[in-house]
Amino acid sequence: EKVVLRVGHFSNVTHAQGVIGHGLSRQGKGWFEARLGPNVEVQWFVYNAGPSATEAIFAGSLDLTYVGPNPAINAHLKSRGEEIRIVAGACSGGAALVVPPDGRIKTDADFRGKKLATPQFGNTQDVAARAWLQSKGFRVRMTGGDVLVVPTANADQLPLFTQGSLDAVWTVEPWVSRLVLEANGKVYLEENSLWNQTQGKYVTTHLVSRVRFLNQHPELVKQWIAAQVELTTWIKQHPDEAKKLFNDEIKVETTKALPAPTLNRAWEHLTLTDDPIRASLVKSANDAHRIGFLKSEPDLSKIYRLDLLNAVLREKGMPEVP
Amino acid sequence: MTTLAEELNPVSPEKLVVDAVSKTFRARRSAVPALDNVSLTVQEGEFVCLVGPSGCGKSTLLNIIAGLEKPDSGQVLADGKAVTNPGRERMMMFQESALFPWLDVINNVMFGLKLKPNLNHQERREVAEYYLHLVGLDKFLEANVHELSGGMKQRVALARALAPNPRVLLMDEPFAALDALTREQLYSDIQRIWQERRKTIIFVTHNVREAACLGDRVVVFSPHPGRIREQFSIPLPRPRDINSVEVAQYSGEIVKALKQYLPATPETVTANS
Amino acid sequence: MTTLAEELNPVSPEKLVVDAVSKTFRARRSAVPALDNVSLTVQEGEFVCLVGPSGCGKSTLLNIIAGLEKPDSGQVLADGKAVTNPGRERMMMFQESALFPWLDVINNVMFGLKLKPNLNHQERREVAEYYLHLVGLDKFLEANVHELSGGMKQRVALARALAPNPRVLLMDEPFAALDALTREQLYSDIQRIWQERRKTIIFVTHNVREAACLGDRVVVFSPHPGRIREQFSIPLPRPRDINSVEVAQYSGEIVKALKQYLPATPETVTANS
Amino acid sequence: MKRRLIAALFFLMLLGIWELLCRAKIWSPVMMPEPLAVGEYLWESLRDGTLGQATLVTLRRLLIGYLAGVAIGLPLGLLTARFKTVEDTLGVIALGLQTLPSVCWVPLALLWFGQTEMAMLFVVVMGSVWSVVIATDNGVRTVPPIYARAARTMGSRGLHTWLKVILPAALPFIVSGMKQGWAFAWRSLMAAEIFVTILTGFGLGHLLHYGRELHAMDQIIGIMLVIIAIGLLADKILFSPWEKYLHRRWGTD
Amino acid sequence: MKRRLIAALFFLMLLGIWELLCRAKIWSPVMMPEPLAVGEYLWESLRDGTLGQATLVTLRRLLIGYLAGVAIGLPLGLLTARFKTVEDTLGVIALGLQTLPSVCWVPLALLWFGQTEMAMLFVVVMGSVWSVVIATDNGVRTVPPIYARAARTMGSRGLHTWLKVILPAALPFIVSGMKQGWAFAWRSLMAAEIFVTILTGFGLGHLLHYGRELHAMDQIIGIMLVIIAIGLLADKILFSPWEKYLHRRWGTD
Ligand SMILES: Nc1ncnc2c1ncn2[C@@H]1O[C@H](COP(=O)(O)OP(=O)(O)OP(=O)(O)O)[C@@H](O)[C@H]1O
Ligand SMILES: Nc1ncnc2c1ncn2[C@@H]1O[C@H](COP(=O)(O)OP(=O)(O)OP(=O)(O)O)[C@@H](O)[C@H]1O
Ligand SMILES: [Mg+2]
Ligand SMILES: [Mg+2]
Repeated sequence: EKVVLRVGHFSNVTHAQGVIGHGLSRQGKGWFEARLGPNVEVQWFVYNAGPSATEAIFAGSLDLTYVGPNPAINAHLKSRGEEIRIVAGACSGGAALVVPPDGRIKTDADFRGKKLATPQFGNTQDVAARAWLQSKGFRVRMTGGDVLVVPTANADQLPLFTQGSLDAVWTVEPWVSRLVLEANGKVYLEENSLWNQTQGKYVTTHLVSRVRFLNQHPELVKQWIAAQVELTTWIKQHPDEAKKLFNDEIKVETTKALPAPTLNRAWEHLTLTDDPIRASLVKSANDAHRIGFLKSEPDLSKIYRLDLLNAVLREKGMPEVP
Repeated sequence: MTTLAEELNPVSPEKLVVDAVSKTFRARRSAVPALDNVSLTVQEGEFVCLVGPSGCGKSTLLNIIAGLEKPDSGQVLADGKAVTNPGRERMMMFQESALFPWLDVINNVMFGLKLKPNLNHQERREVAEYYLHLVGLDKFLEANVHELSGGMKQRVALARALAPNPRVLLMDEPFAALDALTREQLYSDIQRIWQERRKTIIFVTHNVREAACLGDRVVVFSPHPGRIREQFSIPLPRPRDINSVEVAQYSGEIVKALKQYLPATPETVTANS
Repeated sequence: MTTLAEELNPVSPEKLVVDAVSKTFRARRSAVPALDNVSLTVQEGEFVCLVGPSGCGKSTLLNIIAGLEKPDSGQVLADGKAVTNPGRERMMMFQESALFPWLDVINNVMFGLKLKPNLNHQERREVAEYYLHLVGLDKFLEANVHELSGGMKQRVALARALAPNPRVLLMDEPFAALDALTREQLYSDIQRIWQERRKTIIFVTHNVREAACLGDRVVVFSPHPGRIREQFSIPLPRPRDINSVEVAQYSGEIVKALKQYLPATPETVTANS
Repeated sequence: MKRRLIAALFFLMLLGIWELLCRAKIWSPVMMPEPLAVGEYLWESLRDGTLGQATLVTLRRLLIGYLAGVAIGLPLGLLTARFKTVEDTLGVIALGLQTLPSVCWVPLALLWFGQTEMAMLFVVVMGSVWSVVIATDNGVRTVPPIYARAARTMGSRGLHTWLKVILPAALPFIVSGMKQGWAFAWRSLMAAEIFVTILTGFGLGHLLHYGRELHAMDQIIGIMLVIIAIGLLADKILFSPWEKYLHRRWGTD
Repeated sequence: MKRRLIAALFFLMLLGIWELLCRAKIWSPVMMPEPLAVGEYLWESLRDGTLGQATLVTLRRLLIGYLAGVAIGLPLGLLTARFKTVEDTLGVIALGLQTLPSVCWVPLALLWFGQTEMAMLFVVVMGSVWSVVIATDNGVRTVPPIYARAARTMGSRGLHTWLKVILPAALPFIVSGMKQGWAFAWRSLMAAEIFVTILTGFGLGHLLHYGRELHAMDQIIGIMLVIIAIGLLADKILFSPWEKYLHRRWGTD
């Protein structure tokens, strides 16, 4: 009997493994399918935001998904640790704070009274932006404060930024590249400069699994992780082929491919990695708590289940993750 | 199975007995004594009119006879059996026509027939057509209720009440809302139909002249609480004309009797309105 | 400035002349000749009744006199001046009361007064109260329209028509929708008010007995097209009782005349409904 | 005839001015498409099937959800009218939820059902059901009691009275409640479709949304025209016949 | 008294069962919050001002947009009722746009006005104006002509007749149209707020949306309760007095 494996991802460079995997399935050359065997049917679903994906996990209509750290934390804590587990990393880096070229923001102090856009309320960049603003001495509330943080969908950010309605945008690739290349934005701050304790690395995308599915099919999840590790390696070795595969699939999913310069710049600012970079997640969670997104001290003791990943890495002779 | 012929035929003798019926309406604070120890016997085929001022319990008594309400004490016997529920043997007609606006004329008349077993659709329709012919509305079988005049509506209501062939017809001021001319036509219609179909009729009215014109017997009520005070026999030949001198004489007598019992509110009952 | 005293006083003599008025209603396909060469002279203070079957153009003539409609040919003179527009000197009363449901009784009566210059609010209110007293409704100044009975509504409408002190009152079957009892009270009211306030009244009705009871003169119309056929003088003393033998005699005469002109449809005009 | 002509002329002139303003670049194409572009878009998307399929998806959601809403709302309304206890409990809830824009259920529906068809149906049901409940309740309460009494004397009892007397007598109210429910359901479905991706099918709302994302003004205006057309047709097909029937029977209007 | 008691008991029981189901983990906290958590959320957000401010933002948008809608709709409705040419042109447009869910204007509004207050106002105006136009038109047409004739014989002319006779006579229709316009405006504003970030202020819809983003069920349910309360209050404050006045005057109901 066939097992159906339902997998989610976004149409986004930070989800490159998912996008490329989906594209290969679509072309009938399934990377994952080949490694999971004939008894597994992979169904791909495309989401445009973390909460929708975690909702689908809650509703039991999704088994594995690529998702950013804060939606994962949120979902884990709101379900009291009972619904999801992080089983692997996928991507690191790529976030930056971009300001308009007109010089309205030169120093940190210039942010007072300005509008800073983030992609989504409570998502990774939103938390990072608020935490950074607080560290600079600004008072930031959920819906107000010294700097107005306005969660704005990525697609809206670009025109608003171009019109000058936004004074700064904290977002992630490929949008950083688009802001820089299409709207002459200036990178005010690369987020990796804030991550000294992890050598500039911080998690952008995870692979997350539904707990019940994980308990029923641990072997299947392990096979998926193994396939992903191989895919990550392949992508790193064949960047040009990977970019083409990626862009073809993006065109199918969104009707528009990314312009080559944007894709190239974005690709450079990201690191695909299977390491979930645990230390950075803990800090993100603590930031979220400090800002007020999480009411209680986050308890992440159960969020990881990395034994499968480490087993895969061991088998392949690669270094295990903490 | 009843045949169509039987259905349209006169029925076996029968009578109504109202036996020491009392009824008080209790609201949160107040109690209105509507009927106090009312007894009345109606012969098979008799036409009895109840007159009395507003609020003397005429409608209440009619509802109790119909089985729509229960008396506090006493009982109503129809054919010797106690009345506890409404039934097809005793049909009621109301002041407003109570026709169903979502049905056309013929379906209104057929409503009660459809609840009668042992008749097929064709027979029901024939019965309905017969009664609509009886009230002179052959041409309006498919008309909508709102297209009828007030008098035509009450004619349809009469046909609807007659159609299930009840033994008793209870009529609660059926002509009160009509104009004088229409009313006069209906007086002769109802007399004709009563003679043709031999129904027992209890007819409630405010209008003493109407009562004298229609009834074999006129029963006079007084209010607070509702009591029967006097009864008049009207031995005039039929059909009677409401404008005739004899009817006027009887009605004069009845008005005189009525006025005895209600010195304070003479305008509630008029000899001729 | 008019003073309150002047406002309530009788006015100078005046008369109405309808001079060879014709009117045809043209629809897309058809043309209905409503009035054909109608001439009529009304003296100051006269009470003229127009009777005739439905559709003979009575309402049309009244509307033309009021200035609400224009004749095709001919003209109407009021005080020798041609009538082209409605005006306060000629008030109209309709079969339905046409009272404004969004205003209470006194404000309905004050509606026309508010359009009269030279009166302050206090004076307007006094005038309105005076006329509401005249029609016997002192107690209902603040009542809503829907709380009134049909007869009370027409009384308010009468007060509203009288309040701006018009010289001519045009009444289009004002009592047709009322019951007989209420109507009889209004007959005596209107006669009393007519005598007190000396208006010129043109009164349209179906009811010949009503016309004979109220009018100094009764004008008989025939339809298709509307024409004046005969005129009757009613020289009876006032107040007249509609049930009196004299009125009945005159009305009998008029009905006879009417029947001449409409052999086909006798039911449209009744001597006493 | 003459009136029609004037109206037709007016609309033609409107189109002309619009086209002119676009041609003269007074209206930028990102703010307003040319009328011809709208026509072209509609034609294209009709031909390649996008439009037809999206319309089908949307209408299926709407119809199923709406019928479910009516099927649930009618008996509930009868219950609230019949039993005081139901009136005091369910009736109160219905009154409250009736004022809640049903689009507010979207976040909950997504959490409960995920981005599935069920979520959409739930929102549509929530949009229609309360209007139907309240209208039915209201309609039944306004039925003159004399109808039921007349029916009782003719031998009608219990369920027969409800089905053959109370329900038809309340019909004018029920139909107008159903119409309101339809309007609310249609509005909330559009809202949900415009803003939420449903994995099981793209409806008209999604096309509208993508029109915005792509700054394709021709698509936005084109889809809005389609939505208007559907609204007008729904009225003509679903409610006009009922209303005409009721008007004729009851003699209202 | 007894009825109230039963109803109160029912609602308490409902809360009790809800709490129990949550405690017993039969309902997962990501699907349904505990009732106490909802209370806590409401209390907290009241205290820190989030709730108050969001309510103010939403209500300001709604009121300004709605009043503008009525102010535009009323005269337009009078015009369509008065002039055949306006009826054949503007009237037709109004009928079409009335069936268009006003949330469909959101994409256009965002493109035209950006994510600003104006976009929200535009959507709210579009939600309310057509209902008012159509109800006014309809109301004016149903005014019995005898009112205007009676007024004319009393010396009323032109504008005076319109203001003092036609308008008040049409009031029952206009008020019910205004009520419908309010319902549509309220619904479309909520839809727009839930799904679109407006740079100039966070409304209740945004809080609802963020509740979903954070999987904060307590916030979702809490805000829904607030929205219901506002809906009920608006009805009580804005429309009930009018309707009562009309019923008393006209003697309807
Ligand atoms: N359902 C009721 N609840 C309370 N009181 C009632 C009810 N029905 C009737 N009454 C009261 O009982 C008394 C008798 O009422 P009933 O309707 O029988 O009088 P009626 O003689 O028919 O009067 P009318 O001639 O006005 O119809 C009245 O005082 C009335 O107020
Ligand atoms: N506005 C109109 N358009 C077309 N025809 C009209 C109009 N008003 C009246 N008519 C026609 O003109 C004729 C006279 O109408 P009018 O209302 O004056 O009669 P009437 O004597 O007042 O009748 P009734 O006693 O029924 O009120 C009728 O045939 C009527 O159909
Ligand atoms: Mg009675
Ligand atoms: Mg007339």
